[in-house]
Amino acid sequence: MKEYWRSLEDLLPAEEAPQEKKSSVVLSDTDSSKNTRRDFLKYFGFSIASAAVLAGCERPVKKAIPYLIQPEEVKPGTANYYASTFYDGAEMVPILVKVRDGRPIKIEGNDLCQMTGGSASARVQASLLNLYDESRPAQPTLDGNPIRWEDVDAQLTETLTNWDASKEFVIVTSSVISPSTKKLIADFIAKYPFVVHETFDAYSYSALREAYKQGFGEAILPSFRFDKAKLVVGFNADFLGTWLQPTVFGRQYAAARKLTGGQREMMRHIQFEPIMTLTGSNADERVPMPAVDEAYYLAALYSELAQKVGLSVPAVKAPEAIAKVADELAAAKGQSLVVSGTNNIDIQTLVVEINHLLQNIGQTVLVDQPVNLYQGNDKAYEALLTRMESDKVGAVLFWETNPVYHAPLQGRTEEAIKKVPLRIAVQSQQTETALFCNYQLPAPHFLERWDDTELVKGVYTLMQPAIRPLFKTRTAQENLMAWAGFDGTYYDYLKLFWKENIYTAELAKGKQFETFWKVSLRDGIVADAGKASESVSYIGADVASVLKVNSTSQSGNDLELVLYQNVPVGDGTLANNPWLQELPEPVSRVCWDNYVSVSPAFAALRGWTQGDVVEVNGVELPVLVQPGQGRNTLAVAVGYGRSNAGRVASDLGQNVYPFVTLNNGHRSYLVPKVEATATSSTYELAATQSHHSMEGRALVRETTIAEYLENPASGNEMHEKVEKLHTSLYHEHEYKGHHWGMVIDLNSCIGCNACVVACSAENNVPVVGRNEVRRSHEMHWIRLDRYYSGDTDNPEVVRQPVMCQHCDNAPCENVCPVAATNHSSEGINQMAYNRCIGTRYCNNNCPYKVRRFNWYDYTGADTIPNNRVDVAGMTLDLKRMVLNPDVTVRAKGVIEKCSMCIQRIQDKKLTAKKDGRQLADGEIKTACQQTCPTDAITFGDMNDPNSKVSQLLKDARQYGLLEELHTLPSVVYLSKVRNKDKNKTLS
Amino acid sequence: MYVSPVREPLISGEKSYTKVTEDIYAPMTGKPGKLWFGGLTLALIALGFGLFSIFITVWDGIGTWGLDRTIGWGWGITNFVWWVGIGHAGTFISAILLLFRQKWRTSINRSAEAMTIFAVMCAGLFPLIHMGRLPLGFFIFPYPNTRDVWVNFNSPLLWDVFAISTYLTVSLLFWYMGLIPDIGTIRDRLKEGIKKKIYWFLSFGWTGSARHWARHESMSLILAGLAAPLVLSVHTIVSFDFATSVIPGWHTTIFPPYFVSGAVFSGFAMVLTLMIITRKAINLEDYITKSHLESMNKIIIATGSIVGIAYITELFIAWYSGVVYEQYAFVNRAFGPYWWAYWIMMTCNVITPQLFWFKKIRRSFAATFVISIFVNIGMWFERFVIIVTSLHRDFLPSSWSMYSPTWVEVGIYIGTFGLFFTLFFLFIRFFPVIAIAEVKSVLKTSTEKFIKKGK
Amino acid sequence: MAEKAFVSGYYLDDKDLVDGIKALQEKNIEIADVRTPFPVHGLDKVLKMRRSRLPRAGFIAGVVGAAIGFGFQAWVFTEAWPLNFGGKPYLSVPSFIPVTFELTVLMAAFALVFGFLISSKLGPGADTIIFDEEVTNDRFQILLEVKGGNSEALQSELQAAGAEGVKHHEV
Amino acid sequence: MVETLSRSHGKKILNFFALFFMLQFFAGIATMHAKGNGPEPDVKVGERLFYGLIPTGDGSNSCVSCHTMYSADTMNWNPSAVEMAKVAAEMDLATFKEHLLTPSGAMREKVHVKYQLDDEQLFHLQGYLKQLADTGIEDEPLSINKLLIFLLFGGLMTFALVDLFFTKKIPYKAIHVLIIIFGLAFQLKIVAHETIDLGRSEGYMPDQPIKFSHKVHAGDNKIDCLYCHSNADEGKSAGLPSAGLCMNCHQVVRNGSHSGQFEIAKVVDAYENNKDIEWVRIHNLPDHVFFSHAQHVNVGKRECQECHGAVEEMHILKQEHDLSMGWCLDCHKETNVNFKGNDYYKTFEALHKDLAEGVRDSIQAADIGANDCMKCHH
Repeated sequence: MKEYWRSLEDLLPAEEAPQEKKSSVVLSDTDSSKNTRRDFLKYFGFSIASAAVLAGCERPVKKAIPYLIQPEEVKPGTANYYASTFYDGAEMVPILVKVRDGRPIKIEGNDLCQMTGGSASARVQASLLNLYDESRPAQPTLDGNPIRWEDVDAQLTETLTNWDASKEFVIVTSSVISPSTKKLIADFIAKYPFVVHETFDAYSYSALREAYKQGFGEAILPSFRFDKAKLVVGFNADFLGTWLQPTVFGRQYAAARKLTGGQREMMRHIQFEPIMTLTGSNADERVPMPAVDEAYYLAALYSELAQKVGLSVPAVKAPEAIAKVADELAAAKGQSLVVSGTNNIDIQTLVVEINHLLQNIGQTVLVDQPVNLYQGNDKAYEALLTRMESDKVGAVLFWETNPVYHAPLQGRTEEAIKKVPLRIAVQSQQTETALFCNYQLPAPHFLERWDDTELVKGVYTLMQPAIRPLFKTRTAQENLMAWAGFDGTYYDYLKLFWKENIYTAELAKGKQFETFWKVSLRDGIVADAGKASESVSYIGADVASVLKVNSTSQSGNDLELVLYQNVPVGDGTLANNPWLQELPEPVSRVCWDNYVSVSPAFAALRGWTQGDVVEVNGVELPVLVQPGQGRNTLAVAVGYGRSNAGRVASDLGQNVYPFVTLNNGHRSYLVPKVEATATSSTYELAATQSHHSMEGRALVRETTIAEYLENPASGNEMHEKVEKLHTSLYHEHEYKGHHWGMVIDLNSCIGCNACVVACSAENNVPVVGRNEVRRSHEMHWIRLDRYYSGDTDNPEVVRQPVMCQHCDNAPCENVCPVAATNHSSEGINQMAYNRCIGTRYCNNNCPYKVRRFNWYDYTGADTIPNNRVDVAGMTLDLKRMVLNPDVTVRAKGVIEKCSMCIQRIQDKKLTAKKDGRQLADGEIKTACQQTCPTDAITFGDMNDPNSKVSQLLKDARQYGLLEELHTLPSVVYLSKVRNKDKNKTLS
Repeated sequence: MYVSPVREPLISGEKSYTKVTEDIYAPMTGKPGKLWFGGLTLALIALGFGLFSIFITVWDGIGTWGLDRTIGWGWGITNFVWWVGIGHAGTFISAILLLFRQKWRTSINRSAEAMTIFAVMCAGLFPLIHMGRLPLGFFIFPYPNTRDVWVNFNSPLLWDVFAISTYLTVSLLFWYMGLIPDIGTIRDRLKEGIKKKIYWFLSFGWTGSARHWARHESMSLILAGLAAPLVLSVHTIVSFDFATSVIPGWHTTIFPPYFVSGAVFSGFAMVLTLMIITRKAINLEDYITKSHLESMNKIIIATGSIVGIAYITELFIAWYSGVVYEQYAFVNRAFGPYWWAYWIMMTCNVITPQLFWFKKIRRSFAATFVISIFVNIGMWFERFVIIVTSLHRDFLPSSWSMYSPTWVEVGIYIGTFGLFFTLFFLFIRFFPVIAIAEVKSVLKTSTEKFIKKGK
Repeated sequence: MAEKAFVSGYYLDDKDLVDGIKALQEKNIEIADVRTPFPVHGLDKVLKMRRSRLPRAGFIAGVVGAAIGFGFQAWVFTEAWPLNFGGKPYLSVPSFIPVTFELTVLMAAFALVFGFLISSKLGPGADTIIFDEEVTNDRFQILLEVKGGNSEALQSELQAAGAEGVKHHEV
Repeated sequence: MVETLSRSHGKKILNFFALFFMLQFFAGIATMHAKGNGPEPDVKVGERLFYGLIPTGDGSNSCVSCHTMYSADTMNWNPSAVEMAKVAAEMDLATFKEHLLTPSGAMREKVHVKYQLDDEQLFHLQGYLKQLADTGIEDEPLSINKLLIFLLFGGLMTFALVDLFFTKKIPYKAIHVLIIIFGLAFQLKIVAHETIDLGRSEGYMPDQPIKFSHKVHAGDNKIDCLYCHSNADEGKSAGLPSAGLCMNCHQVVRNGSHSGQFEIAKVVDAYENNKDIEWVRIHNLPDHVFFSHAQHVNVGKRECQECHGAVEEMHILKQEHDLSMGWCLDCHKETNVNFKGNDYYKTFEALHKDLAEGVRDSIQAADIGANDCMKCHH
């Protein structure tokens, strides 16, 4: 740590170096009047710096440097958790930040949040690594030259004071969900009336809001309740992966489909989509649909449903599947939900009207609880561009927004920006837009600053810093305050705002504000039921004209191109993140690149195979053959091809945002007609899975709901057979205390990959980079196997999280010559890294192939110099700050694998011992379990008959993976159930 | 001793004891030829390349090899098993054939044993360098330490450590004890000088005393008795590396006999390859004759047929077991992405040796030379097939992957050839290639014409 | 001053040698040593050599090796640190067999080889005396110790017993 | 091993020479530099004064006899030469004179009163001290005994071998054999010890920046260990007390019973001027070992002394045990668990049954998995 601070100081220009230079470890605060509660974080306490390695083999002298004044909350070596909020302009999730010795080392969901229940998506957790990103802007610059904050303030204050009122000063933000920031912007506008606030979302949902404006008079985004639905029909909406609030929806979705705890009913999910999304792969029935026909399909559906209720609407001839779905939907009135993810006003209007027809409004679509996300309006954005083009804008400030990358609109954005005389970028990460800006003002990472949010009316969360800013950064709010001449810090402003606007008598429950504030800060979340609902009423849109326009199929022989967000990278905002880039896309299982996915039939027609590079409207991309994709559909993920995002994101894939055009004023992520031609080159994609069939093996066992209700063990008949056959010469070992076990409900798992990032963060799993993944050297301790079955044009998909199964008869343990892996008295398959000599025999003999070998020095733990393989800067001192000090950083040449988060087990056991009580069931949560949005993973003591694990083990659906080998795995799966019936199939 | 009159002589030409001494001593005298120097240089270059590859492996990591998360062993262990297999011929010839009193072993046992030792040295290299943390390799020895940690005696790899090191030690002892009288012979042919001193030192002061001979014979016999099961145990234990595992294609009870016969098969082939060249190069045609060739080829037919039956048995058992994983593993071998390796193995190991049923072929040096090389290629592929094709597609299709070696792995393999031939070239230059005393002891009964010197 | 003196006579054939020995033995002449280029079968009987004790040494060493091998493994897994490997019992006897076997063979082999070297007083730098360098080539040599200056007599006896050449040696 | 030994010592020797030449060089520069600016102190004279080679007054001790150059293995309470030199280097000559000749503090008064130094001598002396403050002391002297012994045995064995096979001067082979066996055994022993010592540091007692005595604090003044190392009860590490905690007492206590004001002043200085105190860590475990004090102190109710030795009797803290893994395991095998006193252990029903039925009378830590690998190696 000591070295780290030094190197940072070296990075900064001399006059900006922290004044605490002399005291490198204990950073003292010289201005006590500005003390904040988080100030202790600057005390980098009890840092043990290893210094002065002596000659030869002699032991280095290690220094131990205590605090000068020890803050009372800090116990060396004990982690603190602080409640905060993740918000990157798209998803918002209340979080807990785990801080060890002053360093945030993990993000977990805040379990006080009703919507997420303590879960967090992969991106939310991975955003931690952006904090330690060496590419972050660290220094304010003016036209590329470093400048001091005081000068920035002086110059801009002067500019603002002497402003020509005929021109606008535009602030472009992403959707502001912070009430206090909103007020601050309003205050700023009050001070400088020529200031205009515009909202720009990286990925646009503006058609959705406009559809509600047409239908309900207000451009709202309603709350969706998948858990209240019995039938969900999705149209091109990846609501489990990327659409709106995937973490929340994933949780609702799984809750409605679980069959544990006595639940016998299961939501049915039908998905119409042109490409195979994560959501579609989870659907009970999935119908490939040409993207250009989505409006036609919905028009047909509307028409069918309208006719059923006796409305007279223009008839639209429905495809067979739509007619059947209409019947099902009609039968589930008020308990169904139709959603579409397409940013098209016709489509969204139809969806609103269909939900209205189905009486879902108020049931599964809560228009009275609008969500404040995605407030951007593409029409307003276009209007802004027009004003910029016509020289009406004198200055533009991009507040954590990147329109040059996200909405280039055929270069229009870029040209418009160039016409604005003064351009300012406030950014916590490098952006393409900043390249066009005069002032580039670095902003802190969200873990370094204060803020609040109001996602749904009356639900407030706080964002609080978990570390002192690593660089000389300042929040956008503080910039505005400085330029407007407001007193105090943004923290003061925020607190005052809360005192005046949020602190109410009901919420206070008799507490003083300070107490209320502290409690809110501790919990991170405050729900004010009094403010919860808003009333809007149905006014109805002009459906007839929409139906008329879309009454026929548009699909022909033309190739269409669908631009979509994939699960790891999303809209590309967090692209400069090694954890996310290394995360395999859940459907294709490819990482580190985007690609053009094509249907098997089309690939066969053109003679393309995976890795052939093709040119799609001038962009060269490798091909990935994707079963289940529409016949004439091509698809490419957005979020890649960043030209100015930092070291990791550069040179990854191609940027396809330039294909985005405005359609009816909304950004359209569909190109109806493209040309695709083969090139002579090939490109190897980094795929973590190359074989996609289960080969008829009983790995993922599944059944249908009807069969399940008849016989809970259906699909899992093999389990009983195998159990009967098991005999052993040896007695089983007795586990006298705990016997840890894990149950994974395959019916709940949606394959969102959040567990993979949680595991990587918790266990210091190395990032290996694209080339190493190509060589199948990826290191993830948990992986989500995905298998296709059936028709290649529309296969069924199953997936299975696989980590070390902690077999009681573990084949790996027998073969290690040096006893580096053996079984603990608590049933854990232990791996002593420091004993391992790296024969890889255990890995060979592992039937589950869950052991990972450190092929190279990925983490800088090796003693041999100059041999690191580190494409993502993970061995930099800065990024190493993310390492969990409770887990050994593995050296080159050793095997590693899932330890069932032994450090968490040990920690909770110690707590129980200190309290002199028995360990409670559910007290220990593994990292993967903790973050799982669907609660698919349960961990506990199999020796405790009352534990949840023991209860689940009685489920007839339970089986061990490859149980016929008699490895006695401690990880047990519950078979998957599909809500599918012979009488009900769509095709 | 009674010798069947129908047996043809093992040694051709008119030989006396002195002639034997002279013939075998001849290659060690004078300046070595260009061929020898050229061969040694080539071998040293190969060795150097191998050492460089090993350096790269240790410095940069096993990542320089073509292995991955699914395939933990590739060329490294393939080469290990192959070399160990080759290292079976020598001790098999000296020990088991000694026990069976096969006289034809006398002409070939010395060089075969030397070959055994060199091959085992090459083999022993691989388990070491395939470790991710070679500097900590000493962990595999059960030595007392302040950690109180011992080793895992359940691990076949640990058994390997004991088996290979015991085998190397015992083979070395056996070989050297056999060499002592012959070193004595060489020593006595040398004129006074440093060379003579060195050979004196190496000969352990051998005098040829009848008492010594008696003890020597008794020791050799018991050592042979010990070495015979040892030979069988070594490849049995190597086969345990695979047989005790759970991987389909490895988890097979017939592995021990199948591996041992495979080992003898490949070992004999290698001996033949080398001997056919050596006898020509250093004029030992009289001592290594067609009848030797035929005897060895007969063993090749026998062991080759055992191997062939084992292959077929494997297929049958896989089908008969009804286990999908087993069945798939064998279908995948024959028709999966590595089908070519399987069919190379089948052709070279099962079909080619059957040609030895023809007397003409089994008595032809040229044909034997070609076939012996085929057998060695085939046996290498057998190990490759067992290791790589079993691993690359095991239980979970999600983890299936493909393997191809990198230049580093190839380099190490070439390096072991360098090591092997460097040692072999040094051996033929400094030690008698044929067991002089043993040949003399059978000279009367096995020679075309025995002449007594002086009379 | 020589400490000892020997008379040697050589033959060119092992049969002649055996005959010669028999002839000498009939005359009760003590034969000090017989040296041959290769082991001559039947010589041990003719010379009435004691049966070698090497097999016994080898056997004992083998038994000791087996005991150490098995005992050590059992001690490590049950006493020193019992560890659970793959659900096997601590004392998993089948697993111990290979190492036990290898140690048995190793110890026995060592005992045999070193037994042989020690009992024959052979070894690196052993100071044995070579009377005739042709012994390792084609001569079968009989050595008679000269006790009390009767060298000439012994030489003639040897010649009488068919030796091709006779020589006197002093050490 | 021979190689490593010789290499590390070779390096040391090199370092020694490098340091020596650098010293000369800097001294040269200093001299040249000083020549331009009036009188410059004669460092040699200063050094002689310091070592008492030039009389400093009747019955006075040489400076170095109290302010030693090398660390001692028993506590020398006086400031070391370098520490003192650093203080002296900051002073002007008058202050230096006052400090030296008319000192405050009981101990100094008693000793320094005998000094009779004139201004010129003081000037030279301070000059020397300034130089000492700049350069510090060179590395501790080389210790090559073990290497010599090792090589000696190597030579002996080589001789024995040569004689055994070639020269044959010694008539009895047993002597050769004995020499070789003995030599080999001894060499092995040295190698083994050195190798084990690579990771162990039993008996480690480095100099600390402040002459803090655990005997004075924990022994004489009976301060509870947990008063300063309070985290031992709660967390993984025992924690070092912050300077602020020291000041709880040392706000008042400014005069040490042995060291006078000098050492305590360092704490006060650190506290008041925001300076780190860089203690040298004594008890080190490798990075792959996770040890929890709370488990042992709070739950296991172990006395600190069981692992750290009789700290309350140590002026200079010393690592008492080797902290090897074997040492941990052995203790786990022998240490009884407070099985009935802590409800956590109710989980171990089978063992409780054994206790109740008298099958066994106590449960040791190892019985409930204390020796599982992953208890310490996560």
